[in-house]
Amino acid sequence: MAEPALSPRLAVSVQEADFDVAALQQQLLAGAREEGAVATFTGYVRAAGARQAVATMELEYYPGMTERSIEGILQEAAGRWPLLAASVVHRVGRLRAGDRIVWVGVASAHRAAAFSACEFLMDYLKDRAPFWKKEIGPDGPHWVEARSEDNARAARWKDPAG
Amino acid sequence: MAEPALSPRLAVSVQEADFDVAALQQQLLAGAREEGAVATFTGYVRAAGARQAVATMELEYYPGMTERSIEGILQEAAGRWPLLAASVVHRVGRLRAGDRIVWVGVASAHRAAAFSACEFLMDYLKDRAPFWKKEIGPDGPHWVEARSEDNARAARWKDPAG
Amino acid sequence: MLKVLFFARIREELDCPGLELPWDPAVADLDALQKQLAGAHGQRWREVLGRDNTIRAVNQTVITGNSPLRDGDEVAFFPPVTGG
Amino acid sequence: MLKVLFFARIREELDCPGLELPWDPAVADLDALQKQLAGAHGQRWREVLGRDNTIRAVNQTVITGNSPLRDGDEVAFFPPVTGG
Repeated sequence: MAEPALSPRLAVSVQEADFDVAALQQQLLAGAREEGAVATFTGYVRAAGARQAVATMELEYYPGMTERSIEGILQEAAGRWPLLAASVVHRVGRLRAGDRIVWVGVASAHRAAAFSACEFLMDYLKDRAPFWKKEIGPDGPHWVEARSEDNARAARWKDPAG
Repeated sequence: MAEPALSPRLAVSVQEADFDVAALQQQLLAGAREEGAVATFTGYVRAAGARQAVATMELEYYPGMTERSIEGILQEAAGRWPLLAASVVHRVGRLRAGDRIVWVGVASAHRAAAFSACEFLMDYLKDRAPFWKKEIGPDGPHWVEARSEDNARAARWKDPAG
Repeated sequence: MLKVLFFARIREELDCPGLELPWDPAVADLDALQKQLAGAHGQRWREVLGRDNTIRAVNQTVITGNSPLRDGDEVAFFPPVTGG
Repeated sequence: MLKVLFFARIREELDCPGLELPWDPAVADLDALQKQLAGAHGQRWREVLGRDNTIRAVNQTVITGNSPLRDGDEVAFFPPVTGG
């Protein structure tokens, strides 16, 4: 729930509350004079889950470690691309189909850097960040299994040419 | 200025008025039930122009052809990736450093498709859409020359493997 | 009749957003039209319309190379586009 | 003292979010701790903590393989992460 201390332009929030994409984009740009490009990603809870139609889901995290893990991902992105600001907001707790669940925003003077860093952050969030998803549908609750596809997408970035 | 008739989930607007990223994202999602992923790009007028510090710029377009060109780009994107909705808003007229100038939003069930289509649309907007930029700074006005970098970025997508 | 439009730097340098020309069967393709426009309005038009990188569109579609024209066409001349 | 945490399916199956163990020099690495936990709480714990795909973290860093433990460490056991 806390906003860990980072370089001023990198921010993480893991929270139960919903978020406002316009306010987040405004915060991302606050104090900026050079931005040419902002790429964002918003993830929504799907109605079709891994196994069944999903009415609600529960997202669990590891308080402390989850934020640290996302900080590490942000710092890695800032080392790879010329970023001006990058921010991750991830919701936890009980969520319903159609709810916003994750937002990633990246500001850079270069649009290619903004896109690449935003996609990189999402791939790593899906693959490495400690979140666990339990889907609750007509057949009852079940924990979602890790998908090999997410691991493959994150692995792309390990190639220095990525 | 018009919103041309397209498939219901593809939209183009070329306008002088500023736009609201939250409202645009809401419109992109209107009526959608399957979205897992929304990727957006917002471009801002830079303070540093191609040649000089820029206080304002004038963006000219070809009414009719510009919208048709963007419609073609959107339809090409919809043919390449499984998109649920895609929208382009581009401002024209007099703009100041820091102003929003372009917004692209893409909704898809798949985040990789959303990212790829959004970046593809931006690359094509920069390379092919009929807009001309005149920067107005301390040294007076000058028309911006086409950059070979933009052509190279758009050309990437011509490879079917792109 | 041909509707002719100029954009951006070309519009500014010619100080002309466009003009309408009566249909002339002797000016029935893009190259002929550009030559006719360049020759009929003095030195400035000759220079501006003589540039290599001028892009031409017929009925709002960019044409590479020459193309026949028909009565009623909309023809535009503009510099390379520079995005937003 | 070791602080032990369980998350997600493991937490649910053990019906236990975590526990604190007094420091025992005989349980001074991850493998020894997992074996001790699996053996001391009946069949259910043996099954759940015997799974191959259990991920282990020490002081909020994921550890691949075994790792020594020190008095005061925080150790977590959790299944593969599944993102948002």
